[in-house]
Amino acid sequence: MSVRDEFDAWAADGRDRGMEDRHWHTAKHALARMPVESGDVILDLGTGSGYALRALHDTKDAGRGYGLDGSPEMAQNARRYTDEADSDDVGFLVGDFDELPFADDSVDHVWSMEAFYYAADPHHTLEEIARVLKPGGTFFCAVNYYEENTHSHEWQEHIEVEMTRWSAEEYRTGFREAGLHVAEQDNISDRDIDIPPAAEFPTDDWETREAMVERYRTFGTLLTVGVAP
Amino acid sequence: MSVRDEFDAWAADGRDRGMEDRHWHTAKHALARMPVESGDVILDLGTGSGYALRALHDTKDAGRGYGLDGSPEMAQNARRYTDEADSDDVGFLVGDFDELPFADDSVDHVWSMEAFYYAADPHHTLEEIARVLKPGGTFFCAVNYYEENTHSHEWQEHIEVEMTRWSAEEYRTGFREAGLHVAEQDNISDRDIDIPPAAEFPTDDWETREAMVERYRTFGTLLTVGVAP
Amino acid sequence: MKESLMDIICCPMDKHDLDLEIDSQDDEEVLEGTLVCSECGERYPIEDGIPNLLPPDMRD
Amino acid sequence: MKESLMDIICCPMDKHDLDLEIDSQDDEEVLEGTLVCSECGERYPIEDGIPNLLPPDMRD
Ligand SMILES: Nc1ncnc2c1ncn2[C@@H]1O[C@H](CSCC[C@H](N)C(=O)O)[C@@H](O)[C@H]1O
Ligand SMILES: Nc1ncnc2c1ncn2[C@@H]1O[C@H](CSCC[C@H](N)C(=O)O)[C@@H](O)[C@H]1O
Repeated sequence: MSVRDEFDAWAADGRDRGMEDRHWHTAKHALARMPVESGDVILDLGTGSGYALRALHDTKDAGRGYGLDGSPEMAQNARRYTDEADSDDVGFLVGDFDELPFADDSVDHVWSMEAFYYAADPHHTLEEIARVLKPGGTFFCAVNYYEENTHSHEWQEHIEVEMTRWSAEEYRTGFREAGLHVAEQDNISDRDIDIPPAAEFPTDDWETREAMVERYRTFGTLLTVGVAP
Repeated sequence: MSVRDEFDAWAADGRDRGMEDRHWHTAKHALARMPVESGDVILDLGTGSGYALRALHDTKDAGRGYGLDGSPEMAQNARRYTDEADSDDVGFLVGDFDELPFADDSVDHVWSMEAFYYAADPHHTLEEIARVLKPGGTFFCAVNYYEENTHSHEWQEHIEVEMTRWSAEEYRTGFREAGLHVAEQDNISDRDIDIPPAAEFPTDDWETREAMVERYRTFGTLLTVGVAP
Repeated sequence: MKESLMDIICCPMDKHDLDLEIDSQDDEEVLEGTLVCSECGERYPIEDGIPNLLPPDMRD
Repeated sequence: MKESLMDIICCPMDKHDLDLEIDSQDDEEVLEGTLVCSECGERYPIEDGIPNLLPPDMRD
């Protein structure tokens, strides 16, 4: 199945808002770290519901923010959720990670949450990101699906788009090969997720409380920050 | 009073270890984010007891680590705390932030915790850091004394060395003026400090519990990460 | 889409500038139209205010 | 100090290379000695294994 078919279906049944709710637990911490100055141009790769752009606009006075998504339904939803006040500066477009429709050195910061690993050719996507970033621009790449997070490994079984499962080190190496400096890497703990008391395990999703704690509190979201030289 | 006189006195009465204990609460989170690869050369500016270098050596297999301090007593103590196993790779030297005794492009990462603002000329110190960093090298600058943290303002009264109190934005601007890209900025919450129940306030140090919460949990440590182009 | 987007978008294939053909717009935005690559001539649709800049072989 | 430090240190004043004069050492480290700037001739002491590379006017 194509990215478009898969994620148009997700958008149609409301999973865009569900992801926003869950991803916000850790995305908010990563977004807060971005060195965005007033007026900066932001690109959100795999924007989903578009929440990251609205947050950067509201909290950091980002200038123009563009959300790219391979699913037209996602982009339509994101546009609808963006109210008049924000829509002056926040826009959405349909496109693919592999061939970014942005000019060289045109973007101050690139954000991507739980989306990068769907790229058909992630090394090429990193080169594209390095190309569109201005010198000194950052790429904040946040993922929950990665090698060290063993609890995420089975996710591939539930989705037909092929996913890339890099380790933290492979992210650093991949960034550097594409010409980005690596500025930081971190596991951002999800402290907002509700973890039931031990007596309630096993739950539908978790065998043991320890496993759930490891998934959310210890592994959380892997953030890698790259900087264009 | 000179940096040397002031901090030799601190080292002599054991305040180096006291700072290590308190600063570790937030320093450990910032250190964990550093993109250190096996064998990297690390410079710790204002090393105090030297704990940061020992931690990077133990956890990230850093290569050689050098702790610079303006106080000979601090450097002596740091050397003594560093046991045989580490001392192969961790060394200390006496020097000043304003005139770094390191060659151009010789260091992979610079770390500094609660020390940068003692620089007599912080802008020049940033230029020196940009000079000694290899391309792509990072400067992790962590401070508890800064403009937004109003609870820290009075600290200058207790110390005769002049302190620079920049805001978060002044840190970003200062880094950029010195030729460093700014990759991230964050307030790292101190979640380890023990905050007594409301009934115990006022304490010796804190009028209200709210003020103490704001100081440690909300403001915490300001981390600014710069990258050499 | 806002016309200001034209400053930074380009043809996904050859990264050349795009020309904008407007079919309908309101006060704020282009609602329907076409983006045409000034180099390769490839045409990218704008539908319901959203430009579709997928590479042509991924479009349908 | 380890001799390997010589790879990266320099004179704090003019950033030129330093020459190492050893007065005492053990298997691992130089314990007492002097670092001499190859350009300006400024002399920096090594005491108890720790080089003092403060600019000369801050040394005492
Ligand atoms: N190759 C590709 N090109 C463009 N978008 C893609 C893509 N592969 C996946 N996506 C998009 O990436 C999104 C992943 S879901 C994550 C959505 C959002 N960032 C959030 O945090 O909730 C989906 O909307 C999907 O359509
Ligand atoms: N101008 C300067 N040059 C070099 N070292 C300096 C300096 N000004 C202050 N220092 C050193 O910076 C240290 C600040 S205290 C912080 C120590 C340690 N980083 C920690 O986190 O606990 C002291 O050891 C002091 O001697």
